[in-house]
Amino acid sequence: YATEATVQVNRPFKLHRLDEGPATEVKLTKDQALKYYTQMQTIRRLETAAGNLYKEKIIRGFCHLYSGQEACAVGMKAAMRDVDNIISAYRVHGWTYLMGVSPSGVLAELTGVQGGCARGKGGSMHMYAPNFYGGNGIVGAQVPLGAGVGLACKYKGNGGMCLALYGDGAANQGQVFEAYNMAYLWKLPVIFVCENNNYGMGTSSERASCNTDYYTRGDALPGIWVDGMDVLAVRSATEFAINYVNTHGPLVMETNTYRYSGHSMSDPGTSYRTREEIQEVRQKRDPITSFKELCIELGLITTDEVKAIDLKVRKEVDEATAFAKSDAELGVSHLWTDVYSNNLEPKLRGTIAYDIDHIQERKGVNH
Amino acid sequence: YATEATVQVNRPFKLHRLDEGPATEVKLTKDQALKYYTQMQTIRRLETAAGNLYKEKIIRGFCHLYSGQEACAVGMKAAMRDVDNIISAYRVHGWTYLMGVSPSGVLAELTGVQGGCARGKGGSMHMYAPNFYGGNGIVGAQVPLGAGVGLACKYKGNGGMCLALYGDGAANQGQVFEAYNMAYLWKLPVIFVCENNNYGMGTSSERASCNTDYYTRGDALPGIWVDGMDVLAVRSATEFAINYVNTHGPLVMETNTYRYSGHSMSDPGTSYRTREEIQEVRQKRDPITSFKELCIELGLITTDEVKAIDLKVRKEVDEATAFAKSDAELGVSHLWTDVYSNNLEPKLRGTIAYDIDHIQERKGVNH
Amino acid sequence: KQMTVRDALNSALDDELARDDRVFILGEEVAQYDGAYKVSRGLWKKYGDKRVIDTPITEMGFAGIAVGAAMAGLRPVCEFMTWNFSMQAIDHIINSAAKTFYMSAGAVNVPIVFRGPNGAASGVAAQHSQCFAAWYAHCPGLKVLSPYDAEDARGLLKSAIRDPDPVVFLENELVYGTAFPVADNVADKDFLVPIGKAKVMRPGKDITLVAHSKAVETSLLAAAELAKKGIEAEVINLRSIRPLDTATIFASVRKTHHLVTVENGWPQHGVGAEICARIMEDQTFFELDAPVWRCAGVDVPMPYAKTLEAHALPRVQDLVEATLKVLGGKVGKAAAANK
Amino acid sequence: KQMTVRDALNSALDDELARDDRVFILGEEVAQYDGAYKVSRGLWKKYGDKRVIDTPITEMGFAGIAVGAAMAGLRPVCEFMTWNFSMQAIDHIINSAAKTFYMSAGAVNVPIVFRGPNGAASGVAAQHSQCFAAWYAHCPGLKVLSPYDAEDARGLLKSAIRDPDPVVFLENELVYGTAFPVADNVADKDFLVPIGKAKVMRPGKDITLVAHSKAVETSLLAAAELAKKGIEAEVINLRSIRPLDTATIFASVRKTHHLVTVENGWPQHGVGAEICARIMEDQTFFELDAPVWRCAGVDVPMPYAKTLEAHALPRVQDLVEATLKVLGGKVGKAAAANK
Ligand SMILES: Cc1ncc(C[n+]2csc(CCOP(=O)(O)OP(=O)(O)O)c2C)c(N)n1
Ligand SMILES: Cc1ncc(C[n+]2csc(CCOP(=O)(O)OP(=O)(O)O)c2C)c(N)n1
Ligand SMILES: [Mg+2]
Ligand SMILES: [Mg+2]
Repeated sequence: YATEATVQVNRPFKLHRLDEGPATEVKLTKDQALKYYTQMQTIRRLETAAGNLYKEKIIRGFCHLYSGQEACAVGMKAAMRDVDNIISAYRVHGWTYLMGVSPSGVLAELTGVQGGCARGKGGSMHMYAPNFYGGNGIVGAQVPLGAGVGLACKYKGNGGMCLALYGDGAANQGQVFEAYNMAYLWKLPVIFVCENNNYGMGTSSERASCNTDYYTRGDALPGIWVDGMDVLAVRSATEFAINYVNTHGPLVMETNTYRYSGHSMSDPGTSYRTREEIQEVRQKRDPITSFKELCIELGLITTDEVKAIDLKVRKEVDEATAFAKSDAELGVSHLWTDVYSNNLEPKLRGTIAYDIDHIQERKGVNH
Repeated sequence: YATEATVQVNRPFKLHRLDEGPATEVKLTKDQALKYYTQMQTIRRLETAAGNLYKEKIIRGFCHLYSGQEACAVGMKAAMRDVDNIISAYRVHGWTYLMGVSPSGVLAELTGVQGGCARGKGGSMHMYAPNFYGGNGIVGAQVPLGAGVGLACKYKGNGGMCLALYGDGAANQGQVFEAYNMAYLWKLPVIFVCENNNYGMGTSSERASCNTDYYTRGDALPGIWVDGMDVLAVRSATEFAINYVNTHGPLVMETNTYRYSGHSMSDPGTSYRTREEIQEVRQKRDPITSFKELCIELGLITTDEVKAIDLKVRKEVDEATAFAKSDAELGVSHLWTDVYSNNLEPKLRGTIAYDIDHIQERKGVNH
Repeated sequence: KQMTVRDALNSALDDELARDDRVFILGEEVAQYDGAYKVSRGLWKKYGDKRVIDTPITEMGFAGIAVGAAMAGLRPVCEFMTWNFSMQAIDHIINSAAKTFYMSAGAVNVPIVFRGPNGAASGVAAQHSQCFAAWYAHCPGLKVLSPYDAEDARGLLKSAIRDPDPVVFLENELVYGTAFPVADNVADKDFLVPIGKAKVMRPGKDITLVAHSKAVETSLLAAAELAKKGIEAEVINLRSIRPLDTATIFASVRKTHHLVTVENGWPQHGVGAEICARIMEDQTFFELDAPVWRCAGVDVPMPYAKTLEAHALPRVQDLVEATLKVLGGKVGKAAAANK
Repeated sequence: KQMTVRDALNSALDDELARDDRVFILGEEVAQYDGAYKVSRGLWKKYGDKRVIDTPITEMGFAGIAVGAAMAGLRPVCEFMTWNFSMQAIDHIINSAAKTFYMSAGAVNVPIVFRGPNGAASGVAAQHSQCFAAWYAHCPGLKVLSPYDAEDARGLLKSAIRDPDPVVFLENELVYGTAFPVADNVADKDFLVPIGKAKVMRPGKDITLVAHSKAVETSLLAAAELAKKGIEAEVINLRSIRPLDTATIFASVRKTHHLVTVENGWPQHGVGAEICARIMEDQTFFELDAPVWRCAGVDVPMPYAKTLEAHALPRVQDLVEATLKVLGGKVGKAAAANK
C-alpha cells in the first residue's frame, strides 16, 4: 500500500486576471486521505441526521443542508492555517464541525438544546467557533464582514486571512461588490469564495446573474474557477489563494458544486430542477464517492478502512443525534442572559414590566 | 455662412463588449449650434448665479454646481425624445432647466421661495419636471429608481427609455451593480450614465474605485466611453445608446468630464487637487469655449450671435436671480400640505398636538 | 365560510392584477416558485412574466426599481421574502417612496405596496424575527398596515394596492395557513377594508386590549380566559399602525376605563408606547381608572430555543396577569357586576 | 474654559486612538479631507493610513467591514457622513452588530461605535434631516447616545469607544461649531461620561422638561423664558436613549409633578412616547399632577424652505405653550409660590 501519491486534479482551473494558477498536480498522503474522507463522510452523515430530525419535527425553523458540497469545505479547511478565518452564510453545519465543534455540538444547536455550540440560542443559522465568524442569516451580509475580518488580520499583522463564502444567489448582492472594491483598494487578505451550487433557492444562476462566471465578477480582482466536487482541487486552489491574498490582496474563487437537497428542508427541491439532474450529479460527480474511489485506486485507503471510518462516523453521529434529542433546553433565565457584554440597562423589560435583571455569564472574546 | 456642417468628434469613443460604436462623424445644424450653445451658457450662468446667492447666504444648505459638466447634460438632452426620461443625483440645476423649468423656477427653488419648481419644499437636491424624476440626495439611490422608470417604459410599451445618471463616486455603490444586473436580465431600456468628473467629494476616482474605466463596470453590459466635454460626442453616443437599449437592453455610458467648483459650495475644492489642474481643464477642455470656437470656425455661429446669446442669457438669469431673491416663501400652512396624495390621518401632529388638518392641494401625477 | 390568510392575500393580488393592468408583482421567488410562502401561488402561471417578476436576491436594487416604476406610473407590489430583508432596502422605502410626494410639493406620488411576513415565525432566531411596525409607522408619508385575519388581509391588501401612497403591509407567516371564518361579501371583487380604521373584535366593558397582527389572537384567547374570571375584555385589532385609529381606542376606553396594549415587537418606542402617549394627550386620559399597561415582546433579540422563544413573546397568561394588575382591586367588583 | 463640540469629538477620538492601538476610524472623507464636517481633523496626519481610513461611498460595505473587524478584535469607529446614510447600512448595525453577542450565546461581542451627525441641519431638506434616535433605541443589543454639548460629546464618545458593545452615537451638526463652557477635568485623558445616565442641566421645581440633543438647547431657552413668568422648569438632558435613565426622570417628576418631553424627531413611536409609557408603568405616575405632554418635530418630512423648516421643529414658544398647558391653572400658583 502507498503512503503518498501524486494526483492530477480532474477538471482544469479557469483563471481571470492571473498569469499563473494553482498547482494541478498535488500530493496526497494516506493520513490526509483518511482525514478528508472522514470529514466529508461526517458532514454527509450529520446532514442526513439533521434532515431526519427536521422530518421528526425536532428541528424547527430552517434547516439548510450541505450534502453534495462537502468537498468545498473540506478542501478549503485542508489548506487553512491556524491564523486563517472563515465566515459563511446559513449552510454551515459542516463548517461548524470542521472548525472544531463536535457533531453533538452541531446537532444540539439544531435541536435548540443547551449542549448546542451556541447553547441553542443561535440555532441553525448562527453557529460560531474560534476563527469561525458564523453562521449568518442575511444573504450577502457575511461578505463585508469577512472582508472586515481580513482587515483585522492585516491590521494585526498576524499573517492570517479570511475566507468569505457566499452562494451564487448572494453573488448579485450589491454589498458583495462593495466589499470586493474596498478589499482591492486596501489589499485585504480575503478570499471571496462563491460556492456556486447553481441555485439560489428556486432560481437557477442563469435567471439571477448577468454573468454566471462568478470567478470573473470581481472586475479588477483576479479569479479562479475550481471544481468544487474535487476536494484536492479545492485544497490546491485555496493554498494558491492564501498565498496570493497575503501578498497581493483579494481574489475571487468560484467553487462549482451542487446541493442535493432542497434549499431548506421545507423545499422539496424538485420544482425548479429535475430529479434526473440531481441523480446525475450524485452518480457522476459525488465528491465523497469519487474521492473514495480515487483513494482506493491509489492504494491510499483500503475498503476495510473505508468501512471502519463509515462505522465510526455513523456511531459518532448516532450518538450526537441521541444527545441532541435528549439534552435539555436552557432554562428561561437565559432569555435575559448575555444581551450585552457590559450591561448598563438597570432593568430589562419582560413581557409586562421592567422587572428583569440582566444575567452576565460571558463577556465575549472582544471584551 | 453655413447652415449645416459635418464634424468629427474629438476624442475617440472607447467600447466595451460592443462591436460597433456611436457615429464619430456627426451633423450639426445652425439651429442646433445656437441651441446647444444657449443651453450650455444658460447652465453656466445659472450656476454662477447660484454660487453667488449661496455666498450671499440667500441659498442655504448644500449647493452643488455643474459648471464644467454642461456638455454632458446638453448632449444627452439633444438626443432624448419625448418618450425618454432622466433621473440623476443632486447636481441637477442644469438638468432641471433642460427638462423645462425656467431659470427662475430653478433659482427660486434654491432660495426656497414659492416660485421654485418644487415651491421651495424640495430644495437644491429635489427638483422635478415631466420625464425628470429628480433630484435625489442619496448617493446611488437614483440608479435603481431609473431602472424602474425604464421598466415602466418597457411595461407600457411606449418606446421610451431612461437615462440613470450617477457620479464616479456613486459608481461603487452596491445598488448600482444590483440595478445593472436586473436591467440586463430583464432587458430594460436604461442607459446607465456615469458622469466621471474624477472626484467624489474630496476623493479621487483612483482612491475609490478598483477600476476607473467606469464604462466597463457593468460586466455583461456593454459600455461606451465618451468625451464629456464634447457636446456632439455626448449627443452621438446617447443617440447610439438610445437605439441600443431599446433593442438589446441596458448599456453603461461613461462621460469623462470635470467639475470646476468644489463638491458643494462649502468645499473650496482645492485641498485634494491643484489649482493648476482646474486651470488646465478650464483652458484646454472647457465644453462651452471649445464648442463656441468650433461653431465659429465652422461658420455656423457668428461672434455677434454669440454676444447676443450671452447678453440674452445674462439678462434671463439676472431676472431669475432677482425673482428668486424677491419672491416670498410659502405660508406656514404648506408645512402640512400634500404629505399624502390621499390623506387618511384624521389629524396631523404639530409640535405639541394632533391639531392640524392636512391640506390637499395636489394629488400627484400617479393618483 | 372559511378562508386562510394565504388565500385571502392570494385572491387579493389576483383581483387587483385583473382589475388594473398597471399592477404587477415583483420579488424573490414570487413567480416560478409560487412564492417562498406560496402567497403568490398560481399568479405567474395566470399572468405571465410581465406581471409577476422573479428578482435576484437584491432587495435594495429591486425595491428601488419598484419605486421608480411607481413614480413612472405603474402600481408595483413589492414582496420582501420577509420584512427582515427590508433593512437592505429601507432607504428606498423611506427616502425614495415616503418622502417624494412631499419633496416634490405634490407633483410625484408613489403608489406602491411593500409586503411580506413580519415579526417572529417559529425557530428562525434573531435575524429573522424582527417586527418592523413601529419603525415604519414612525415615518410620515407611509401608511403602515398590520392585518391579523383573513378579512383584514384581503380587504386591506386590496385597499393598499388601490391607494396612491406608499403602503407598508406587514403580514404574519404564522397565520398564513390559518382558516378564519369570513362573511360572504369578503370574497367580493370590490370588498375593501378601509385603511386607518381599527376593528373591535370582541366587545367588553371592563378593560380594553388593543393589539395588532398575531397579538390579536393572544388577546382574544386572553379575553376568553378573563371571561372565565367574570371579566369582560374588549379586544381591538388595530389593523393600521399609521394612521393609528385613536378614535376607536378612545371610544373603547371611555367605556372600559382600562387599557392594556399588546404587541409582539420590542417595547421601547413601540406601538404600545405611542398609544400611551396618545391617551395622555387626550381627554380620554381622564376616563382612565388606572394607568395604561403595555404587553410586548421581551426586550432581547429573538432566541432560537423553543422555550426561550415562547417566553420572548407575550403569552395568554401574561395578558391575564397584566389585566388583573391594571384592574387591581376592581377585579372582584367587575366580576360581581358581570354576574 | 470653552470647548466646541467639534473639538470635543476630535479630542476624544485623538485620545482613544492614542490609548488603544486597536482603535481605528473609517468612513467617507475622514482621513485626507479631515472629515466632511472636520470632526476628524488632523487625525490622519497624526495617525496615518492604518488608523484613519477613507472609504468609497459604500456605507453597507464599509459598515459591514467595520463590524467584521470588531468581531475579529479591533475597535472601529465607523463614521456615517450623516446618519441619513446609515439606512444603507442598517442591516449591519442591527443584524450583524446588535444581535451577534446574544445569538452567539455570549461568545462574540462587537465593540464598535457608529457615529455621525443626526437629525436636521439647515436647509438640507427631507432626505438629509431624519432623526434616528427612536429607531435605533428600539433595538436591544445596541446602546444609543445622543449628546448635546461639549462635555457630553467628549465624555460619551470616549466611553462609547471603550465599551465592548455596539454603540450608536448621534451627533448634531448644528452645534459642532458651538463653544460650550466646560469644567477643567473635561480635558483629562480619562474624562468619561457614564453611558446611560441623564444630566440635570438646570434645576427647577415646577415642571420637568426632558430632551436630547439640540432640543436640550430649546428646553434651556424655554426654561429661561418660563423663569420670566415665575415658573421654574427643571431641564434634563437624556444623553442616552438606550439605556433610558428613567431614574433621573422619575426623581425629577416626583419633585415637579409635571413633565414635558422634547425632541426634534417625529412624534409617533418616538422618544417622548416611550417616556410617557415608562411613567405610566411606574409609581411615579401617581406623582403627576397633569398628563405628560410631548413636544416633537411636526409629523411631516422636512421641508427645505427656511420658514417651514423652522416651524417643523419645536421652538421655544412651543415649549412655553406646552408647559403652560400642562401646568394649567397652577401657573399662577407656581409663580406666586416662587415669588
Ligand atoms: C437579504 C436576504 N434576502 C433573502 C433571504 C432569503 N434567502 C435565504 S437563502 C436564499 C437563497 C440564497 O442562495 P445562494 O446564495 O445561492 O446560497 P445557497 O442557498 O445556494 O447556499 C434566500 C433568497 C435572506 N436570508 N436574506
Ligand atoms: C449614501 C450617501 N452617502 C454619502 C452621501 C454624501 N455625499 C453626497 S455627494 C457625495 C459625493 C458623490 O460623488 P460622485 O458620485 O462622484 O458625484 P459628484 O458629486 O462628483 O457629481 C457624497 C459622499 C450621500 N448623499 N449619500
Ligand atoms: Mg446557491
Ligand atoms: Mg464625481
